[in-house]
Amino acid sequence: MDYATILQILDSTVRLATPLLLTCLAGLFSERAGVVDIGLEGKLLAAAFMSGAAAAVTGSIWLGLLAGIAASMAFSMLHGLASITFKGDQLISGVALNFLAAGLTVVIGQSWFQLGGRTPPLTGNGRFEAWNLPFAEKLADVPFIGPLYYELISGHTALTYIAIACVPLSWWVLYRTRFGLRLRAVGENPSAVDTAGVSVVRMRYASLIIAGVLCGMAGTYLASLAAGFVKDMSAGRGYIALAALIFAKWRPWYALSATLLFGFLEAIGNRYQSISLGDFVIPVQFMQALPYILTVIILAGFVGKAIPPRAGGQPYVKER
Amino acid sequence: MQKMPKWADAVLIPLFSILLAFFFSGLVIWGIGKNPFEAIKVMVDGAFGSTNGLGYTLYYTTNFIFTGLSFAVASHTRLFNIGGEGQAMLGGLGVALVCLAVQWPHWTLALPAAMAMGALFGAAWAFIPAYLQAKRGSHIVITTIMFNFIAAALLGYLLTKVLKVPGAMAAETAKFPVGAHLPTFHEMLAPFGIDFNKNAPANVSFLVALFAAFVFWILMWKTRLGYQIRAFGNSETAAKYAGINPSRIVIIAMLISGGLAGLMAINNVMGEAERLIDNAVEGAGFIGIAVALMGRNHPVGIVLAALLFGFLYQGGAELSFWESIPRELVVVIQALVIMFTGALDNMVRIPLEKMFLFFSRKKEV
Amino acid sequence: DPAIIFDLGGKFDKSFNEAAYNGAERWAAETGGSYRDVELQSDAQREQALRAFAEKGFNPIVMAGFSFGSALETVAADYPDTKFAIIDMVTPAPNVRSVVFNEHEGSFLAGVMAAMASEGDTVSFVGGMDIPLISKFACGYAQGVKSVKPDANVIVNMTGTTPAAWNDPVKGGELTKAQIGQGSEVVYAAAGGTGLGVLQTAKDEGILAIGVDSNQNYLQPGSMLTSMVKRVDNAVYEAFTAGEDLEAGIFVMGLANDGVGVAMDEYNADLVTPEMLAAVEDAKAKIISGEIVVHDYMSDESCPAY
Amino acid sequence: MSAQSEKGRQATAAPTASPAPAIELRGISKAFGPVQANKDISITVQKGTIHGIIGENGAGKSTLMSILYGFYKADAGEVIINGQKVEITDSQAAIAAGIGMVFQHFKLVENFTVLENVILGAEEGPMLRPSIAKARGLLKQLSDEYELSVDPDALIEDLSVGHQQRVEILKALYRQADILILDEPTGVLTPAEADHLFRILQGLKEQGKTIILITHKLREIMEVTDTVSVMRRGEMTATVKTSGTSPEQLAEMMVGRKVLLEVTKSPANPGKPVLEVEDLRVRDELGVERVKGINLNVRAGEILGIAGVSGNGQSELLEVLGGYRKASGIVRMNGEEIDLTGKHSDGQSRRKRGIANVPEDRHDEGLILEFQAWENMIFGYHNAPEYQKNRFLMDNAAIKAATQAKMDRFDVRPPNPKLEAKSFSGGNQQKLVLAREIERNPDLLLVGQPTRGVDIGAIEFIHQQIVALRDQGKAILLVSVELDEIMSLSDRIVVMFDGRIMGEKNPGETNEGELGLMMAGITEGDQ
Ligand SMILES: Nc1ncnc2c1ncn2[C@@H]1O[C@H](COP(=O)(O)OP(=O)(O)OP(=O)(O)O)[C@@H](O)[C@H]1O
Ligand SMILES: Nc1ncnc2c1ncn2[C@@H]1O[C@H](COP(=O)(O)OP(=O)(O)OP(=O)(O)O)[C@@H](O)[C@H]1O
Ligand SMILES: [Mg+2]
Ligand SMILES: [Mg+2]
Repeated sequence: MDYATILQILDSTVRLATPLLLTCLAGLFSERAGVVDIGLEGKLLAAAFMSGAAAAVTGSIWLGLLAGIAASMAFSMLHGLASITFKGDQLISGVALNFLAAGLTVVIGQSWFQLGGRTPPLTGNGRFEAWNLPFAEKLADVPFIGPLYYELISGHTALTYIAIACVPLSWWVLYRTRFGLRLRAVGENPSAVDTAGVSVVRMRYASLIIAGVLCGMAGTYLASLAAGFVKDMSAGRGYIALAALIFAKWRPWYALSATLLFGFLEAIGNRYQSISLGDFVIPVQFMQALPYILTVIILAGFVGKAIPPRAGGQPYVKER
Repeated sequence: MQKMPKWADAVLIPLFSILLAFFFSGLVIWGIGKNPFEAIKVMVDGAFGSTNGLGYTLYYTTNFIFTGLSFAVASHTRLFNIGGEGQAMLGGLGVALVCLAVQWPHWTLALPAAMAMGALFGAAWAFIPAYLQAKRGSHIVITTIMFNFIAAALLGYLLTKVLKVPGAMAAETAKFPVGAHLPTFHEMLAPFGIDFNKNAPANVSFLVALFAAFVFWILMWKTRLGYQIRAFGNSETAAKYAGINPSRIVIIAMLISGGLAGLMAINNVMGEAERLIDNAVEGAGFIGIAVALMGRNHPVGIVLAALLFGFLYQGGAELSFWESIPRELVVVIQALVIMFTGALDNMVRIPLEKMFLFFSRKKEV
Repeated sequence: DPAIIFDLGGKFDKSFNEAAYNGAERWAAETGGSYRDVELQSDAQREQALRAFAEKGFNPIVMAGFSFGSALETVAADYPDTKFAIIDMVTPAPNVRSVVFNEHEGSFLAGVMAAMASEGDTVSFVGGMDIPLISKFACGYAQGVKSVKPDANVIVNMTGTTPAAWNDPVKGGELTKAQIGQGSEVVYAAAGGTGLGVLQTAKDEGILAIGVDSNQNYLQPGSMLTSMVKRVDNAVYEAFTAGEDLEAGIFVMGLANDGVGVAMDEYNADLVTPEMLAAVEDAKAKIISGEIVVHDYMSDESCPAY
Repeated sequence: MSAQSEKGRQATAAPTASPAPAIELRGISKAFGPVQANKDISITVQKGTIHGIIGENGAGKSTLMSILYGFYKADAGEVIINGQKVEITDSQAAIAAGIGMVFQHFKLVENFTVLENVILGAEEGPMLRPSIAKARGLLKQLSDEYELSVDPDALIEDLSVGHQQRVEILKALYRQADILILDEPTGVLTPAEADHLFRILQGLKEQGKTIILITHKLREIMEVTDTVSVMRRGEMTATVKTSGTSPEQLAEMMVGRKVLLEVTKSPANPGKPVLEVEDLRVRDELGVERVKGINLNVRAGEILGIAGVSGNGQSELLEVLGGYRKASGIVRMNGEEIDLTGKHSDGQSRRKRGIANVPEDRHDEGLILEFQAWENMIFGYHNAPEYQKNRFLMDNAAIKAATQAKMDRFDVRPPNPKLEAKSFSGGNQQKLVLAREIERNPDLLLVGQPTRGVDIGAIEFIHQQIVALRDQGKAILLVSVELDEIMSLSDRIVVMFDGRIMGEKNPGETNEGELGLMMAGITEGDQ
């Protein structure tokens, strides 16, 4: 494997990890506030659809981004209505949202565009452009560092950089601000927050709003990358993000590593689909399952017990 | 003292919730320019109007009972087994292997063997996540998600490279021998002079599913094992105090859960397709989650919820056959049903409770 | 009235099912007739839909997709007076027309074009779900490439092993990028919705792409070398036109009867050189004459070209 | 109007006519669905006093206080603070009105530090760092002033309950509370900690703060309060001056009948040793040695009381004997050595050897709160042959019948086997556990904190049952942080400190002072 190949694989890793990272952070905020969110997949899909639709119609991916965030937010609020306001089961609500997104995106898309649930393809400003960081071109020829900078670090879309910036930002919000303190507290012991005079409901909704924004970005990223929406295009990334979240033990920096790891494994699987060892050819299916197999192995061997936020999954019922 | 009579809790709330879900589904149908009343009629008619439709409804119901029960067992142990899909796939493999390996003389012999193999394979697929959860604390939610993906890859490989009929297009095994054919409702009911549509796929597995639900009930509420499972699920510390071995319970419960998911294969693989096809589970594993949650992990609830989803599946199919409504609309309706009956039930419960309280106060006065 | 049943991909998949849909629409537009169609969501519904349509007197009933094979076997016997047509599958029955395509032949031509359009000797293929049918495309393509450049390297990637593999354009794009990283200059996508991501990425990264089933040239003008069209639309159109008099039997749609081919239109006119055209015509003629035998992957599930 | 409330009125109205009372509640009512938790309650508390509230489990004390703190919303009634009517819509409003509350179950975030818990909801600004810095200073000042020393950077989960409670008090003080409500604050405290708490409360009172104290312990009421209110079944039955009443009188007002406050028991008649423990050592999950080689024995027909501040190894000792913790050393039951580490070291094997176990924590260990009473009645004994119908099925009918009988015998109220455990009051939950364990007729009964959070009516009953079991010739190992309980129940007392046994005393020949010193790790030699 030469240097260029390694860079390409890493480059692919970053692209594949970006939506996972944003989704994972979305899950991080809501679960840290005690709202378990298996509806990430649905939000991702809804956001991809609305951003694709809006970008196709307006020709601007930034407007698409707004629409994607709005869609994901709407789903978040529905989740909040069910699991916060009406103290319903968060898991059921999440499952329902996933189904809802899978169905609604196609039904609405078909009725709007008559393309079988697809949106028209996005072109020009309808997609994010790759950002070339300063001096990228000039430095490209510098040995070792140059390609690294040019290929790997530079040349991604705005959302990739935003996603990466979200990691320290999330960390800072969670651990360095009043809001973060209350948010974490609400996921650990909501009655402590309540008796301290802070509204649990408001904190939880706030966390879902943040999750909505992040998922909205992730969905828009997918739509932009694929230049349009195709039904079911989230393709299980919401679940993988959830896995990454547990992997990351609900911490922002770990989330970055976890999603990069998943991205990397997928990139490897894409690049090396069948490897022949003499007469024996490792089947494609094995290479494609490799990320999942490795995840299990890593979980079994290296990651200790992941302790979720204690109040996660339970609605806060005061009059117990 | 109760806030509300039990029957109201069990009957009125689901009823109103479903009505609400249907109301919003109607809005969506109306929104895409179709007539919701017509749609409902088509669905009900299609699902229950003929023995053909009923046969399909019950066929889907059977799948969902198995996966619903599967999820419920794990759920009572406070394990979120999201891996029903993969376990059911492996169950299919087990059933296919046993059906193809032996030239079965009669289904009465084939069915028990298939049940055993299906359950065994499903349980085996659940074992690794269970073991890792019990002994290494690896989160079962991730491991079972991963095992779904791995199962799909494994079956993809086996069906395209190993078990496929050479020269055939489709990634599927050969057809099972006639002796492995399970009696359909048509064949079962004909001796009683009842004419059930002979093409509907509902088969004897439905009875197995009902029996499984009954056994589930016995297991959970009448046996020591069920008692221990529920105790552990409610409080791990208390279970330790009582001398209940946590690892043992986790593993046993997951084996039962995987086994039940694997059992589903007698319906879709052996009963319907009579061969193992790619993606034979078709998301029934995930629907099982919704079914169990909606059925409140109780067998009666699960059977009823499975029937509701069977109805939605079959009624929805009719909708797309005859009304040119996109098939995804059914998914929307399913979503709304899950949402309203499963997650937003308090929206109905709170006003109802107030009402009952109001009337009971009034009576006192 | 005739009826058509689409496979699980749905009628707007931009490739196979959509081609079938276009055929039906063409028939409806030209004759003013009406037809009934349905998209399935479950395997158990194949037989159900067939019976439902047969029961209600639709005739002929066309099925787009090989997966209907086993269902049709039982249903066809129960409705001897109804005519059926199945695409991509051979079902022997007196009232069934089986239409199969020589995708390997069309793909061979696509391979020839890819080889000629590339400067180096690496081209690639992105398949959807890993099933034998898709390998048939890939194998024909690889043979075409090698007929021009014997030492060429044909990278063959599959998107996945579940039906989700048909709807993952993001992954399609990544696979394409990985192939480009390995030097691919032309990518052939036979991957349903995933293929859209492949074509898009090819365009973004400045390489050429080949579409599949329908003529997809218009999707990314300027970077679409061609599309390997499979005239499913014609098959459906003909079946609908024949109506209740549909002739049963096996109909092989190959290069000879223009059942498959490579699309030439205004969107790829700039990319197709006269030499390329000549080579394609030459290969086509030789295949028709039997001088070139394109190996069919499905015949023995192996491919001599890779 | 009843004579009692007439008396209450005089008591509160009499003293000084000077400033407005700190708290005045008028006509507070609250229903939880069909349960009327508070019925038209009025109460007045003067500034700078300590006001006690007593009442049986479920009388409505916590509910009333939660309303005052804005945690629940009253259905009717008004709240007047310092002469001003205030609308207490939520806890924020209560805090603004100068009210602080220490709940029975602490409201702390376990994996946060003390400092973070204290500032939660009362941060200075949107950024945490300046808030923390400022709070650190203030916290130090407060803890010096009120003798409430805690390490501000310690995690809550690492603190003893006593320290956790200090954090709760600091939280209230940090929010400048003038009125402090404490709900059963001593339920989980050691006597030393409780004494410390009361000193703090006295100090707060001297600073002019008003304190409401809910407790089941009449001694505490007599010692620290100025006035006391009695609640019964959601109603306020009396408010009296503490100096003008007696424990017996209060108990009678509470329960509605005469209560024996002293345990009456005949001298023990000990037989052969049932339990013998030699050089027992226990390490916790982190590898820290919690029990450091103890030797003791319990004989048939006697109650061995283990006194000690909680956290000195008693819990671990009970867990080892109960079979759910591993240990090294030798333990003999009826002369036979039992397995401490291997396959037969679990709750089931212990029960088979005749060891019954009333755990310290009835919510987390002794009961499955979601289970019905009858299901709880076989918890731990679910394998017993008499509960099985055949190899596969349990005999639920028989279990229910047995449960009914046990509930009747132990006067569990309401005596309904189909009620979920969580809907019984604390005292009745405890009776359920005791009924289950005692009725197994064990050779050895382990009892941890049998009357924690239980009202005096139930305490009396529970004590009688334990003594009755002893009189049947059974061995009993009692662990309690209540010195009163240890003194009045035990036939012999050993004191544990830091994982070791400090010494053994005869209850007739010792006193609380001496035991208290031993519990603090000071032996006779040191004195
Ligand atoms: N959140 C709640 N929901 C329903 N009922 C409740 C709730 N809290 C208390 N109750 C009921 O209100 C009544 C009063 O309860 P409360 O907690 O005020 O009693 P208490 O006097 O504090 O008892 P204890 O001495 O056990 O602490 C009880 O009968 C109880 O069943
Ligand atoms: N949801 C509820 N429904 C009915 N009664 C309840 C409910 N929650 C609590 N209670 C009752 O409220 C009363 C007071 O409960 P509280 O929380 O003070 O605990 P407790 O019963 O005193 O137990 P402990 O003292 O061991 O904590 C008890 O009678 C309890 O059973
Ligand atoms: Mg209380
Ligand atoms: Mg209490």
